[in-house]
Amino acid sequence: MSVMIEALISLLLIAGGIFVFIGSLGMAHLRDFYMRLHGPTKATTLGIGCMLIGSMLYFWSVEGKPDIQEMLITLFLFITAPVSAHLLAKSGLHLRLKHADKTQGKPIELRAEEIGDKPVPHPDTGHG
Amino acid sequence: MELLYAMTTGVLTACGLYLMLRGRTFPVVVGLTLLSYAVNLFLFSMGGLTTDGPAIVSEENGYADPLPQALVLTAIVIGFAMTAFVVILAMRARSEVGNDHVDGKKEDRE
Amino acid sequence: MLSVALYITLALVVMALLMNLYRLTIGPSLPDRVLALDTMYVNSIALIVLLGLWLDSKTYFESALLIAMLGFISTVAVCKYILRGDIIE
Amino acid sequence: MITPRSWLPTPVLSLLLLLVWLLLVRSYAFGQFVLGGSLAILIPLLTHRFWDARPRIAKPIALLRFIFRVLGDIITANFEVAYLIANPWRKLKPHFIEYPLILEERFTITLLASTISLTPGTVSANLRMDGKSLLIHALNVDDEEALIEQIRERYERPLKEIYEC
Amino acid sequence: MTLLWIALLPLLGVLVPVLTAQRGRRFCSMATAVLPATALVMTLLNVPALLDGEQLRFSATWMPELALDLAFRLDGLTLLFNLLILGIGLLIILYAHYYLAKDEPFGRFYAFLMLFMASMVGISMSDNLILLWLFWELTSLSSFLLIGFWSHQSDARKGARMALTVTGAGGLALLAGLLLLGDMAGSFNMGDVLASGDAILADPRYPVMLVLVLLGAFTKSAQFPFHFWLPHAMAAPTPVSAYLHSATMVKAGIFLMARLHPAIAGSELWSVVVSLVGIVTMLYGAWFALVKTDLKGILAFSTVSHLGLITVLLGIGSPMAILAALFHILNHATFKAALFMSAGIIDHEAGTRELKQLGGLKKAMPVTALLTTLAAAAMAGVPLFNGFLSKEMFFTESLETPVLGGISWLLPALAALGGILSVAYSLRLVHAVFFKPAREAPPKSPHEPPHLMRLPVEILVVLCVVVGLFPALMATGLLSLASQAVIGSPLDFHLAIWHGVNLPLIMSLLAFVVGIALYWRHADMRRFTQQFAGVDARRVFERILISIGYRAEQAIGALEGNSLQRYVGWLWLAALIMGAIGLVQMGNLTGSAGNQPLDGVLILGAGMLMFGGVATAATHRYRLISLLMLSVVGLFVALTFARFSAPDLALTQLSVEVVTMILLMLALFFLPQKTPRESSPLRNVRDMLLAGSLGLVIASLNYAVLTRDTLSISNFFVENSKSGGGGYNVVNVILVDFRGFDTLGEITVLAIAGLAIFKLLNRLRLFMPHSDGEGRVWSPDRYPAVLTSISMTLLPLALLVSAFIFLRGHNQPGGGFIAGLITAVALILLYMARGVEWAQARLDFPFQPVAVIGVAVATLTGLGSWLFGHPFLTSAFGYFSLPLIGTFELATALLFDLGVYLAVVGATLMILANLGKVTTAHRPVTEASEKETDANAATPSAQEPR
Amino acid sequence: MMQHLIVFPVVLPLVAGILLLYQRQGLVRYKRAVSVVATVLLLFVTIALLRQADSGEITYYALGDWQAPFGIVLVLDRLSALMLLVTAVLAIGAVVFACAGDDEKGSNFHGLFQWQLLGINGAFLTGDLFNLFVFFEVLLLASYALLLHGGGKARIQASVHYVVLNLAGSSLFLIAVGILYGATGTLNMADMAIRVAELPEERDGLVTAGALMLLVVFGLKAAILPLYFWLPKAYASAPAPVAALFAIMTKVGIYAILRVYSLIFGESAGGLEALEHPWVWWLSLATLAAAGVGVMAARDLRLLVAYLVLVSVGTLLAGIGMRTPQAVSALLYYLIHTTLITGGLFLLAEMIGLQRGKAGTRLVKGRPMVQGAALAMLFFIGAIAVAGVPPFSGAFGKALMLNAAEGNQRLWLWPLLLLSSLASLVALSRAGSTLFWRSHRGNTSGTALPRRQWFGVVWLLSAAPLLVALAGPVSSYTQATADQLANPQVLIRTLLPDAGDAQ
Ligand code: NA
Ligand code: NA
Repeated sequence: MSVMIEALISLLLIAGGIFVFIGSLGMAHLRDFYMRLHGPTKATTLGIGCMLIGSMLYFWSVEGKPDIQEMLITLFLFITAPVSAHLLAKSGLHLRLKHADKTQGKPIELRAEEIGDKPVPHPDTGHG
Repeated sequence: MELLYAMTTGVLTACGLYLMLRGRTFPVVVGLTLLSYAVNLFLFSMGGLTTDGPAIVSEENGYADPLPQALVLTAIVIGFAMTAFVVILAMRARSEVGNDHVDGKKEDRE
Repeated sequence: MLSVALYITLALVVMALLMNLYRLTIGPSLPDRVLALDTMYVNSIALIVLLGLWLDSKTYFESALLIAMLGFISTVAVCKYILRGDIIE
Repeated sequence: MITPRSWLPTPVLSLLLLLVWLLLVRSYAFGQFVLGGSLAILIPLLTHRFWDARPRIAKPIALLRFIFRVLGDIITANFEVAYLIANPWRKLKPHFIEYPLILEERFTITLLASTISLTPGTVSANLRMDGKSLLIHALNVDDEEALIEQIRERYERPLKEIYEC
Repeated sequence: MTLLWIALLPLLGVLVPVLTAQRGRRFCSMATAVLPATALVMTLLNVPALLDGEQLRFSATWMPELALDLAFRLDGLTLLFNLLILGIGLLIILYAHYYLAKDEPFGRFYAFLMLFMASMVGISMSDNLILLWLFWELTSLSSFLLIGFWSHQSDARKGARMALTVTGAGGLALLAGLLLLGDMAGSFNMGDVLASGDAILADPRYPVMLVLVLLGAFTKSAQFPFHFWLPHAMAAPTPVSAYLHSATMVKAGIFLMARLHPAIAGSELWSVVVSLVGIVTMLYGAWFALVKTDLKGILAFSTVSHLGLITVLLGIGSPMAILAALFHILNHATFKAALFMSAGIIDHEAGTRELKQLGGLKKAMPVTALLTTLAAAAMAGVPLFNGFLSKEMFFTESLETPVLGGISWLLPALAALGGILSVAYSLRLVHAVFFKPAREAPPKSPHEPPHLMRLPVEILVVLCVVVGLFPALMATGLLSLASQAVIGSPLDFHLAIWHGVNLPLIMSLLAFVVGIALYWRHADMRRFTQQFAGVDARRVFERILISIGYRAEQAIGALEGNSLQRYVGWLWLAALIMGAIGLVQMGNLTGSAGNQPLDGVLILGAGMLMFGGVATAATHRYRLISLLMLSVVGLFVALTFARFSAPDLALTQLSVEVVTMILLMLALFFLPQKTPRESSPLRNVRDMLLAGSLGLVIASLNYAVLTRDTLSISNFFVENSKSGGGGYNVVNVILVDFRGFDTLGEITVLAIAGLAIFKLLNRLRLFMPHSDGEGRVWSPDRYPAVLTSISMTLLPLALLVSAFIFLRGHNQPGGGFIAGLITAVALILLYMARGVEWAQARLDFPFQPVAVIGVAVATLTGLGSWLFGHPFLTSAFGYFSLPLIGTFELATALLFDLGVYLAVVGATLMILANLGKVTTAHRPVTEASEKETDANAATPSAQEPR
Repeated sequence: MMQHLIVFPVVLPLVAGILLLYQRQGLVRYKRAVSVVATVLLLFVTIALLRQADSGEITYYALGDWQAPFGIVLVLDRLSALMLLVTAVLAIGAVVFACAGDDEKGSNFHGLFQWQLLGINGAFLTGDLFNLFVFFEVLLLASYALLLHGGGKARIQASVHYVVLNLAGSSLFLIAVGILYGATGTLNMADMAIRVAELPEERDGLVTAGALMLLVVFGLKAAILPLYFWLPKAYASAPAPVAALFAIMTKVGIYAILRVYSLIFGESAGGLEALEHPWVWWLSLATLAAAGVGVMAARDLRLLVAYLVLVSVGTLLAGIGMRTPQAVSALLYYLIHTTLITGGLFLLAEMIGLQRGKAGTRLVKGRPMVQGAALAMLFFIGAIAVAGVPPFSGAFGKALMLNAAEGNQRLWLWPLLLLSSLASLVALSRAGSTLFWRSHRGNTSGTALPRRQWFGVVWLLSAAPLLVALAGPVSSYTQATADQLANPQVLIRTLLPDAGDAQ
């Protein structure tokens, strides 16, 4: 394996690691749920993508034949990540999670009075 | 490493056992699932821990003991079937009895 | 060089996982925890990939693929649960 | 009469499946082509009943162009987001944005929503049930209108062009 | 062989009344009598041989393991008893023919009676201890049936149960005693046992054995303090009382003591216990006979008393005492049976047995009066009747035998007292019924019974008189044979009415005088007894039983407690103790194998797992959160498998984990979202301690195994995987080939789970919450559009991946199971994204056949090897070449794996889709019975779960 | 075909189950026919197997042609043949009884029934410890399903306890098997016996832990004292034919104890010999005591029969606890008797309950029965047999058990066994007199019971006299079985001819 390729792989790996880390960091320390959503959706996905490409290059160069299997996982992630983010955001809105005060724009989802239906007492509150 | 592994199975087992001693069906089911995870880990390790040797013939490294792996696979499947059954049994019991106490009673006696 | 990169990457991924765990534990809201779990799934793909590189083996590729697929489905299920209660309706 | 319509209802999908198969098996032996090919024909036959009428791709070239643009955006978006997250001194200006859609097909809307989620500082948070607008959460926005316009021009119109004409 | 027939004929006789009952009572009675009569004749035909000193034995092996032979003997004792049993039995049949009311099920009655007769004959003839016990218990059972014959009467039921309980308990003791006895004698053959008396007496276990055997004998023969059942057995029809409870069954205990006399009687313990019990019984019974006012009650207690008398004689144990005992057995049987039958006649004709309502019957029934008086005279021991003779012998023996050491004078005194009482009650019986005017009128106007009904009484009374007059002629032969059988050697004796004036005669006279006087002052005596609150034995007995039942209920309730938590606790405790024992036995927990080094990722994984586990437990009250934590554990278990070279396991664990999550969430929707805080802190601590300790034990065992070298057989699998199983993936080859049988069982389990869950879902009524745990109504967006679109895109991809995983399984990680789960999960995603109706319309085939076909494919693959002469599940594989495609492998294992795949898909969909379906709000039928559902299934619009 | 006979008891119900389960709907008559024919065939097969085993030769069947200890083998010796036959006989009674209508009270009865048989037969045949686990699971899951057949609150509630406890037991089973595998490196029981004999002493602790934990599992299935609590309610609430079939379920646990500890922890195991013995012995006695109390406490006929099952469990385990061939022989005789009779009694209880209308099987005054006389006779026979009173099989079994006890064992066993017999006698006489004698006066109502139900009961209860009539041959078979078990070397040498010298 040439040094160049090795360096490239190393770079991809470390870059991937950093993105993964930042994605999770964002999830860990941002102020509200909607902001936390951004990190994993984008940074983590790309980070994994980088690592997968690094791995692909590695095995390509070790085995000497093109092997782009890892692209499949990347493809998968790129298809699914936004959908899960979307559903999570939807869940957050459904639960009317508070957003940071500085957030601009008031979506109707978070305006309780406009939903219009009254909460129904849950059967399980009394247990049994 | 062996010590850490053993500690892990021990802790997981203990948590599963504890949950199975709860008085409501759902924690019991969760406990059962947790316990079966722990048991699978336990059974898996009975052939020793091999870091680099999946039991695929033609890879040069030493092989992990494939037999416990096969056993665990069977155990996982059976455990899944059992969990599925017991979960739905819990639902059924609740719908018949009206609460989810494992003994079908509302008040706790102790 | 590659092994150093591996170590660094592993360390980063481990830290990422710890942060996922942190968010999973403290929440505060349910979607937060689900998000943390989902991210944990994705991050563990990284672990698998790195393990493959470490052992110089592609045996674990399918595990990574499955994590990607199944992690998504379980997130969908939990979201559906939060939104609708009945996940298959 | 057996027509290509009946045994190959979705040629693009079949081609894609064959490709994925070859990716999976990591072998380009003829046997794998045969096997992958049969699966690529069989699976759409088995699953086409699960497919809603799907918009046809009117301009494949435009699609490719779109894909590359999005890929590029993803990368820049990530650097941007990474910077936003990692830099503790940066003040974020999060924003909920109502995005009125001009796309009509559900599938293309999904593509758009996904694209929005993957690209700079935005996550599509809720597709309204009427399918007419999309709620977007943005991490750091100065000008709401500009963002809407950017999404419209960069992603929505091309998608409309590719699929719906 | 004749012996066998004698024993078996009465047993066959049980069938006769059953078969002939339809043909009328007369026919039935006559037919029933045939077999016992034959047996009686056959017994008598053997007498000459017996007199010649022949050993009459029959033996056939029955159950060598129990030393049980079908062995019968006929000796003097047996002869005596057979004559009693069969002879009186025949009279009883005759009597019963008239006694039973028209509409009563006589066939059943005769059958029970014959059963009893057969078991009694069996006791008398058994030449094997176990065989004897078998017949012994049979008498208890038949007695139970006969006492309870009038089952509509509470008295009868309770009396029957009490008799069964007491005699049954005695029978159990007897079994133990006989087993010990046989053990001590080294044989269960009666002859051997009787011959090993010395060895038995010398055995340290002798006292235990004796007590056990005597318990059997005493309960059966109604000896104090086990006498109480007998009076209550009088609830039986009178033929039964006459036959069982005076003439024969109650003599079984006496018989046993006589039979085993040579083997077990030679000790002081025997003499003291038996004679003391006998004397107490004699007096106790006599006293109560005197104060009872029920005719049968009087007779019952007098029976108790006479049985006591015989027991005393056996306790004394001298040859002459035994002779006296045997003689009294005979005499008592004749006069008491006669008296019972008379009592029955009186009851039958007058409609009551109560002395208060009876009186002056002499006029209405003169013959019966005469017969009864004669029989009562025999009972009282009036000279010239048979009872006198044996009672004289009893007095003689009581004087001559120093059984009780220093207080030996007590025995004759008590014997005399017994005599006094028996005179008194006999007199009372006759006088009160026939001679004294009645105080109240009886319910029916009495008259003489049909002649044939009286015939048995007449015969017996004649016997009493004839034996009393000509004892030497009538009884010597029989008694010498019988006593020889008991004592072992011929006994020289002479039966005569007159022995001159001696002490026994004086005792007899004294008994008469005082006895008559006692009856004279009867009223005072009654007053005296009435001071003591009467104890009704039956009520006490019932109360004891009820209280035992109640206590038992409480005890079992306290033990079991209907608490799953407790049951599981016991299970864990048991496992803890067992595991700990192993650990304690282990010298050194750490074995010789080396410890592998740790690294950061391992620590992280272990930490995640432990944290996840603890968090799952800690958050269990918040169920969804607990589930998320469980999911972490599941994920990291999969990663652990991957880390330790088990890719197949990692894949399986991942897919199972997701399906489990979905399942748990489906269920959680219908369960409370939170667990109430209801366990006390103490309980929580206790549970934690228990769980923690067992966890520690498991961890220690795990560590102990991990630090020891493995000795596994697995090398074989690795070496033969390719050559023998045709696959590179050893785990998969084990699953589908080496241990394919396990896998077959495993998919069967999966299919059963699907079927079982279907059963659970049938007619399941669920409450659909309109809002979540916090009271928020559900989001109106059932099927988010984004999800809908993506699910369609993922399906073909998932199927492709699943095909890939399936096909490569034999050589690389994968296989049918994982592939099946992937398929199922992809389909479930459709259900989640599009809803049941939509998905069901497109997956329009039932899932059960899929699962079952899966099992079928695997089974057929296994069966296929039979065609080639190989055992079930033998695999075959081969390499084939096709132009252009090249060489490829085909293996039956793949077919087997296909079965696995189908079973998994079918079962998983059966589980998840059915559940989803059942829980869907707008499904049209909620409580449709399954039959309806099944009926609807033919129509395309059927809504049944699959 | 003859060489495949050993696998038939597994394959036959498996195939029958497949045929029956392929469609949930379908002709009732067809399903009944398939199920009954399969069960009758099973009976013939097991008779043939019994005759084969009675030659004294141990035969085995290597599945997939993989020899022990690597592959799974089915082992046919006298014990397994006997257990198979008892199962088949019991199954015929239960299945015919079910054909009277119980099978239609829910879905898939016959298929599940067959697969339950599959699990039971497999457990009796297998020579592999893990495969034993698998078959345990098959029979357990099938039993869960069958227990729920027909539904109802009581059944569900009893099921929750039964299922959760058994699932916990399954986890312990895996742990125990794991430990034994970790310590010995094998799963084949015969191989394990060899290895245990040769194992260095430092592994004794591990083997002990594994073996004793396994005992807990088997004890749970067999229903030994602190682990039996699931049994009474589960058995009492199960549908009659299922309860009847369950009569063999506790025996599976007893069989497993007998098999595993006689084979692996026999004489050759050195310091580990008979390590289960004190536990089994003392707990069996405690079980006997508790069961006796339960018998006295039961206020319902089904519950009473369930506790009688428990009495038999105590008795059988005591037989194992005595650990002599004579005791084993006695317990096997008793096992045949108790399985068939208690099975029959469960069926009979159902019939009685049907005729008593609202009173059901509760021991209270009820209406008189239309077919009271015949039912009473059957009850009488069954009760006598089960209480151990002559002239039926129970008496013989009990006498054998008592006789087999030696020395100090008698001191404990005799009083307990005799007292529990007495308790049974008292309870059964109370039950019988309440059910048949103490009825309300007045007209009988209700309809006659179907013939198939009569057949089922008579079929099973006829074991009571038959076992007496054939006491000689039966007990000589059980004696030979016990001797075979006492000499595991023969089995080991048959399965592992190469390793035979290792001893
Ligand atoms: Na994501
Ligand atoms: Na649903």
